[in-house]
Amino acid sequence: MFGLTNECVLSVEEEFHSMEDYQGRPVRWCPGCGDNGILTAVQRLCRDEQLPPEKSVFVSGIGCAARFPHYMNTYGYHGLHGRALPTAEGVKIRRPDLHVFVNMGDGDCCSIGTAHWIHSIRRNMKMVVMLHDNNVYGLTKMQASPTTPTGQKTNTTPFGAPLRALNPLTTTLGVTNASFVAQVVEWMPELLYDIIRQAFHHNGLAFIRILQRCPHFMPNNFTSLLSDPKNVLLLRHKNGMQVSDAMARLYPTHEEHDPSNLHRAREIAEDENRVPVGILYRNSSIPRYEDMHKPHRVPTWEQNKAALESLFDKHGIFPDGGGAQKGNGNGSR
Amino acid sequence: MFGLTNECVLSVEEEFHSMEDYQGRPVRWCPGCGDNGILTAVQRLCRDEQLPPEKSVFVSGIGCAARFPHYMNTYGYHGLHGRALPTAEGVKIRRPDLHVFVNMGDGDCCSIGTAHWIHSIRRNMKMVVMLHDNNVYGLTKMQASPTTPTGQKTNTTPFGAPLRALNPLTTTLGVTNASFVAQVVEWMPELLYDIIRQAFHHNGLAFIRILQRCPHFMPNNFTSLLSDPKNVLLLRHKNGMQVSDAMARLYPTHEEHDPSNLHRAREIAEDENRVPVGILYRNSSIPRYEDMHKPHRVPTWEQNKAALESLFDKHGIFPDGGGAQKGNGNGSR
Amino acid sequence: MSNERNTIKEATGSDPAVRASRNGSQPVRCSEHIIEILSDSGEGAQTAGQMFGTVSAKMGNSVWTVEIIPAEIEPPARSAPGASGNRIRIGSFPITNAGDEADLVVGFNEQALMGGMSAGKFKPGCPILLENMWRTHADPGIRKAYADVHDRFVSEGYRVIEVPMEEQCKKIVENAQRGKNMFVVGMLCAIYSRDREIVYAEIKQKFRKKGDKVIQPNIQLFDSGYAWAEENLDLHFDVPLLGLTEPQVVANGNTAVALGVLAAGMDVCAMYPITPATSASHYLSEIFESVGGMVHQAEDEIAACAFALGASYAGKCAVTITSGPGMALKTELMGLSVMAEIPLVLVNVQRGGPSTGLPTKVEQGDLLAAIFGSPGDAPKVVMAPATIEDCFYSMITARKIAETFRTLVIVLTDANLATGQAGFPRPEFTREWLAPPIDQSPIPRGTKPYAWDPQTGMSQRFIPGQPNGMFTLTGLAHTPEGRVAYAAGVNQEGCRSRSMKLAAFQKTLKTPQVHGDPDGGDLLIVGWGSTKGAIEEAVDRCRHDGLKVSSLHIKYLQPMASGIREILEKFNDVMTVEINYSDSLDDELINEDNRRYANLAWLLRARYLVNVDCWSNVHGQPIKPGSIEGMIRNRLAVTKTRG
Amino acid sequence: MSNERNTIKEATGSDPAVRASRNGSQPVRCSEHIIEILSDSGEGAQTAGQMFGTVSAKMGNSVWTVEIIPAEIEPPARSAPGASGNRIRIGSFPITNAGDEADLVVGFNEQALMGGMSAGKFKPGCPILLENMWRTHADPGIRKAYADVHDRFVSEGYRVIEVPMEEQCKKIVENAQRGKNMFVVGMLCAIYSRDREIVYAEIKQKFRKKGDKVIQPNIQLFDSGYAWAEENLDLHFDVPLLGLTEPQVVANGNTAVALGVLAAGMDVCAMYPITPATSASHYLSEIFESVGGMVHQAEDEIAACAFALGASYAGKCAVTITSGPGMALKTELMGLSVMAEIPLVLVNVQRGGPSTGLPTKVEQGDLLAAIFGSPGDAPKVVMAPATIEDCFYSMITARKIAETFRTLVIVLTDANLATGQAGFPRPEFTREWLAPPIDQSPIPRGTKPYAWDPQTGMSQRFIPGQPNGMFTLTGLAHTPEGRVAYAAGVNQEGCRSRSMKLAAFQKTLKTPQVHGDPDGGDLLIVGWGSTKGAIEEAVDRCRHDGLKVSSLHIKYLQPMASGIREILEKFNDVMTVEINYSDSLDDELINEDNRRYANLAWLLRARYLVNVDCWSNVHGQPIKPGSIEGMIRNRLAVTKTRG
Ligand SMILES: Cc1ncc(C[n+]2csc(CCOP(=O)(O)OP(=O)(O)O)c2C)c(N)n1
Ligand SMILES: Cc1ncc(C[n+]2csc(CCOP(=O)(O)OP(=O)(O)O)c2C)c(N)n1
Ligand code: SF4
Ligand code: SF4
Ligand SMILES: [Mg+2]
Ligand SMILES: [Mg+2]
Repeated sequence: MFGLTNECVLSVEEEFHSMEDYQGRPVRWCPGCGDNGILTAVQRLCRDEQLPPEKSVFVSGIGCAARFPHYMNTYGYHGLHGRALPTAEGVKIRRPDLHVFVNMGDGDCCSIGTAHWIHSIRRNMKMVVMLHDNNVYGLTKMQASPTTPTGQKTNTTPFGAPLRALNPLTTTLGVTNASFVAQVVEWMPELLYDIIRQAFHHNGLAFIRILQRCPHFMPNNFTSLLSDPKNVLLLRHKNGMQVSDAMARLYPTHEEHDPSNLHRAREIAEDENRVPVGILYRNSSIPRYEDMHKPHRVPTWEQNKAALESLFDKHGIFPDGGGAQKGNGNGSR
Repeated sequence: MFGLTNECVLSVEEEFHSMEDYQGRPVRWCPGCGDNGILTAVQRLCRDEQLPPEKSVFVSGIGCAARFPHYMNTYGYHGLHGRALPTAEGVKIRRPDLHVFVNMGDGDCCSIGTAHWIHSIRRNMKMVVMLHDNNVYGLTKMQASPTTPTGQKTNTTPFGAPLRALNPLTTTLGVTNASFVAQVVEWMPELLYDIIRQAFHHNGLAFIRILQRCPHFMPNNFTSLLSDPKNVLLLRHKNGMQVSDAMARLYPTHEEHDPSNLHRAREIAEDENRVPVGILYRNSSIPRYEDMHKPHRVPTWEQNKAALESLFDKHGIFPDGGGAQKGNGNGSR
Repeated sequence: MSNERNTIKEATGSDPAVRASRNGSQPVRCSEHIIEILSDSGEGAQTAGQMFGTVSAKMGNSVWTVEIIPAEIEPPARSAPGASGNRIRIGSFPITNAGDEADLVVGFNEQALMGGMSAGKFKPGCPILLENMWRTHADPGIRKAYADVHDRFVSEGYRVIEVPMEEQCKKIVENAQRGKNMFVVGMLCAIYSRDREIVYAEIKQKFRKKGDKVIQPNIQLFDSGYAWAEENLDLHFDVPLLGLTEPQVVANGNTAVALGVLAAGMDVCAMYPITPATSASHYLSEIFESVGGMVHQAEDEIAACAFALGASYAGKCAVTITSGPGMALKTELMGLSVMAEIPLVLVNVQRGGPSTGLPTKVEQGDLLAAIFGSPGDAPKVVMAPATIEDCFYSMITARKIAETFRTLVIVLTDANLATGQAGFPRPEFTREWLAPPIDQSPIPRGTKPYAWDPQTGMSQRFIPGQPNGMFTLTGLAHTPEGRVAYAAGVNQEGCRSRSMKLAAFQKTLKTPQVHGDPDGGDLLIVGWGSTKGAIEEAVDRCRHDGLKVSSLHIKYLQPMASGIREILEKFNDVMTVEINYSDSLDDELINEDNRRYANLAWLLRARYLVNVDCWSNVHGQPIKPGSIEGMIRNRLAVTKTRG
Repeated sequence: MSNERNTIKEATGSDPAVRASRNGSQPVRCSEHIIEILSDSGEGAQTAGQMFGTVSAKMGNSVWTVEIIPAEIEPPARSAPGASGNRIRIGSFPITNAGDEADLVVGFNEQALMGGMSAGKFKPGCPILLENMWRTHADPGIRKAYADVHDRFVSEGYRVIEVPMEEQCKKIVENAQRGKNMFVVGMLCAIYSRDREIVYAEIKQKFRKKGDKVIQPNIQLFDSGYAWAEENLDLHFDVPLLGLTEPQVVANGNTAVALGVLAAGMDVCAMYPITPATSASHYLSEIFESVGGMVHQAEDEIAACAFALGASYAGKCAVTITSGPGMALKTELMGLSVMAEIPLVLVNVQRGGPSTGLPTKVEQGDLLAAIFGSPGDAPKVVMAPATIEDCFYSMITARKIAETFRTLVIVLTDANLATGQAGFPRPEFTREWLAPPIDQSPIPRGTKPYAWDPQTGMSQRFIPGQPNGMFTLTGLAHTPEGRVAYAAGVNQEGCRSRSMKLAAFQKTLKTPQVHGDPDGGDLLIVGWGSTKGAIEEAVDRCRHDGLKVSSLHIKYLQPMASGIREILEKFNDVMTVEINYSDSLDDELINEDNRRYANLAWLLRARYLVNVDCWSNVHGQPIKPGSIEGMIRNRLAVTKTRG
């Protein structure tokens, strides 16, 4: 595809891949860490979609969440803090045959990575972007992150985080070309899986904010959500998240929300009383940056030579006193 | 104020300041450059508010717009490309007595400066932030900026800018703690002045996107606006921009918009058919970062000593075999 | 000092542990002892170590403690990588580093000892006090694992002493796991005959907020540990007290930096979290507001640096604290600080590199990046504290230099200083430490914002709020009036002036003292930063045996004091010892034409044209005095045989 | 070559211009001539210069042209800073640089000449062809200004020839301002007796899109300029043709870089605009898609570098092009490229620093930052093209090195190369230039992603899509299996392997050739980058007068080829000539203990322990061969008298 067939045909994996086939290094997250659930959901997706491990790339920055690629038995790029998205764009730009996933913590994405976050949303390249939002800096041992709740005591805010938490949903929804914005919590595996699955099938950048527990540093975070299901707002729609009746009973607060309605999506995202779970916005018609730069052809050696010779002609002068005009079309010499 | 009186009383400028008193180095923008109009409006503000030149600081990054401080006869900080906002925060954090202004181009603010743009909005420190948006990189001679219109040919997009232009209004309005968001065009001096004036009196970060002509590189930019006033949407409200009847006649398309209505503000910002001019959103009740970190007191030498001694006590051990508990309160020794 | 130390050594003769076992409870004198306490994280080995260290310090031993922190946040229980604890080195001479192999090891489980074991951190044959509950554990796998490791230790000649910690503690508290650490403190205090009163006081102090219901059981646990050791152990060591003659402050390097920031009278610390620098900012966040200061956590390191520069431009003293990757991001702004002459103190707590490298481990790999990192000519001051005490005072000096010379001062500490804890004489606070109040007086008309002194390049900076001082600061080439100008000459004058400031500052530097023989000798070891203690201890040991080796420690790396050339030339052989990478000539491909030298060696060679060799590694560990000692002995033996 | 050149010089005797005036139209032979054409921007002096240069090149002169660009975008008319135009140096020997003072000056207004005048860019007494419309201008202020400057030129001994350009052009076109440049080309072609046919062809080619209605008037303007000069000027210069023996490509350094990127078969250029690098990306944006490549303008330099690394990791060849401040921002990612062994080519078109510095001017101030900039040990290859032709081939070599050694290659060009234009032999395209197609074949089971060769440190990289190659790349210390590990030894092995790659590459480098006398002499000038032409020209001139001076130009700065030490040792005196800052020993505060050396001098001193001196400045101007020549003559005179 996209003239890269010569690369794609090379991969001829026929055998069936089980969940285990996608398991990488032994997991080293704390017991009870929400990242574990996200890992399982993703491995399930890989299995269900039978993704060739060698065609799947997980890109991350630095943080607990960013260790994700090590735990997958695929290609992984555990890069620098904050730089996962531009890296993933580079991976994808000429390799449409690769399935690209990005895993970032809230510091990785919403603090040091902010500029890349905003601009990758705008470029809308096909990839699944997972924001593991535990409202804290985990790996560096509990400093405030942009999404840390006001008043939360951390090592850099011993008297409580002064600012209102940054809302990644309203921010993302404010960015031009946002094409898939969803929120889900890691402790509802069924919904988590459905969102990730739909994100995978979206043909653009799918941004998922996943509320993730960090029992080690934030044992009391999300308790209101966990204790009182009413605080969760399930977004249901035939074009949105699929909710089983069981789930629906468990979480009584629902809204029938059409993911194509951007304005309503922003209102829902703004509401601080109830935490929306589901697909807030989806628009499949937004063009993708990689398509805008699709190579017209993968040139043969001869075509390369011809192109270069004609450029040499343009800049060329010749012994016979002739100049470019003479040179024209003399690419052969 | 904020315990900094010792600094403030020192400034005793009594004489009246004329416009000329605020003029710095000879202006070097191209003839017809929209930056000139912005400069005039700001100098008028300084005159009308009689800002002490030595108490006013203009911070910028790099670009044509960023030369602004040189043309003011105040303190200026012509820093690095993209870094104006965190610099301005640093200037303001312990100097509430200083009037801080920030001038940035669209590349300065919306490209390399994106992370700082988003986070300074959230910190909401009192300053006037002017985005000189000419939809192009001027100083570096015409490359695409995030706000460059789709299809616009530039030196980095010889076949036309592929992406939809980033909308700085929806983006800013999506950020938590946005407290003042306005848009105005540099060629309507009356409105430009009113917006800057209201921004100056806002007690938080006032973000103004100023559509600015770049005749040198973008001669045909904004022509639809200039040729057809109907494409301008004037936002009027008793709490919003003040529009004279003359203006109102000139620009027939109006909307009565209450700046406290965030959702409507986002809808207006999203609308791509008409260019809103006015205050989209204002909320004076959002706390400011500098207040959260207000020093309880500017300590005397003795208080400094006492604080340090008691810390030494906490970490101290003493010849008599005594430890911290003994040391306590022995700050005097 | 070194002599006293060594005479004692002779007195005690062969390995103390072994002798102890011979003469029963008759205590063995030794000039120093190193204890390692290892457990799963959360079992309180850290607290036990801290308390034993403090008690020893208060009694008058010189003490150095190092935290042993697992790389993971919650590593699996009973695993090698999960080992968490403390190393405590106590001595009767000033202890300046973590020392060599441990003389006594305490393990809450056998697995926690595996790492140290394979890394050769325990002295051969040394006693190991090992919790024995695992021998009878319900899980047969665990029983077997314990037995295997136990037997391996024994077969390797270690003196494994099984201790019923769990069993003993259960007699006093429900959850023995939480109490073991006090029991261990008890045992250690018996073994090293510590003053129980001091321990009681410590316990009361530590749990004062929790009250008696917590204090009492802890005292009981301590006593039972003490009693058990008295009855069952024939280990008694006597590490003579150095005696505590003056009040001390006990802190690690990051705490010392934070205290220094306060003492320097700074106003703003702008940072972004990064290991191993962050704990300095943590502590600062707690204490800074008490003196009107503030810690700003920015969105990234670039913003942190820009924020600090903005505050400094506005007349406030600012510091930004980070580590290697963070400094890399500040590279461009470091150039602005120098170019626009905005005072700034940047602390880089060095960790293992390159790139993300070894975040929690020590390295001295950022020296050349600090000096040469910014494109164009950006002369700045680079200094490196060598001790924890130095970390404190360096902040005060750095601020003064930054403001006097209107420039950037980079202070390079490292993970070794950051995590090591020791006492130093309690500083005597003086007014001069603090920054002068911000100047808001009018600028005399006609004064220029960059009135570079033709000789020293120095000039007075204008601070917003000062009448008549209005000017626009810029990173572009500018005239003394602060005006952007491209004319030939302008940039040359600016660059020259900024460089002259460094020369002027260099004139104020004192030649560093040779440790050993200032008149020269066979070998000079040159070092910088946290390796000072280990290097000098190694040199002392060798000199005691008559070897003609000395050492030189350089605190100001850029610029360097005068007189160093003369010192280097006095020695037949000069080399640096550093914790960073250098090629070895033993490598087949490496020769004088392509060898890449250690950071400081590179600087010394370029400046003094002396053939400076280097011995360095990037294991991420502090270099042991013993390793340096061994290296010196080999080298001098070889040169001897050679010459 | 130099001889021929100088014999000619002797033949022509005293100043050509003066002689010309004597012998009327009898042409004066000279081996080279430098013409400067200056106008307000928009008046087309640039086009005129380009065309005259091209015509001269096509006739067989060796040509070097330099654009003169105002710092402002639309500077005020008739102003010194507004001067815009071209410098054309034509010669009958290979021209490698912009040369010394101008021999002939053309001014569209008198103000445009002020800058060059005060900077001493015009040869004393040289002819100045000056538009005279201002003498009779409506505005008395302008009339006066013109008269004043005119008289000043005359009084300073210049031969000012007033030319009625406006008047003459008006006869042909409405808007004379748009036509003057062709009139000027006409005059110059008469003065240097160029082949009119070639000019006609050029004009037709240039305006072919616009058609006859534009072509004709331009030809008329040209003819009238030619005729006017024939009738009114007694200036005739004959710069003998070197003869064009082979096809050439005429380009500036940035264009050459862009062409090189194509020739290297790269796929992706990720960049963020920055002067003076951007024009390379501009040109690439136009031509890259024709071969399936793409230019990515990122949100900032960090993203550009990350994007390039991502593409390279995915098997695509990537380059990122920037200048000093941009490279500063890439510092952290440069470390990752080295640590994770992701091939990357980074081009830094150096400009004046530090900080924003002199954005449009030349400097060679980023060498040490390129080599030492990243914290920790990040061994990378640093190379610097010395000519425009080099700019082209360096991209091909750089890609090969980056991929063969899995590392970062930094190519340092500068504003001097970027804006200078000259011809070089048309390259013969070969298959080897291109990158091999991306490898998607299965990895043999058991192969490790970092199977470091124990000797060379080299290993084969795995590319996503390769079955069995799955691994996670990381910037943390890792084992050959690519696994994160903190155990002692692991980081040492990784650092060593990466360093060995540099040593292995170093073995492949050829010792650079001495220009002059390989057996030694009184003085060796060592240089790097764009100064080559000027240095060698200066050396030639001095050698022609019997001075024992030679020069050495180093292309690979890190690592450096073997054999250089031996060369340095052959000379009594060694110094570098560089365009960057160094302290001067003439400064009162400066001595051997604190002197800060130029970049290359620093490297040579450290590696070879040779007392390498340096002569450098940061005026932002290319160093003139004449200035170097003068410096050499003084230095050797002094040493002579000394010795
Ligand atoms: C340039 C740089 N700055 C700072 C760090 C230190 N650091 C590592 S992870 C991290 C943030 C972790 O928080 P988050 O991104 O939320 O991930 P989490 O650990 O919570 O999953 C920081 C500040 C770094 N590695 N590199
Ligand atoms: C780190 C860095 N990168 C790039 C540049 C080059 N640069 C200077 S200004 C600019 C953008 C100018 O565009 P904009 O911000 O829109 O300002 P304008 O000139 O249009 O007013 C760029 C890319 C720089 N000076 N520093
Ligand atoms: S610290 Fe928190 S986020 Fe990190 S692994 Fe542990 S629980 Fe998970
Ligand atoms: S280039 Fe455009 S923005 Fe810059 S000064 Fe000229 S008109 Fe203004
Ligand atoms: Mg987090
Ligand atoms: Mg712009």
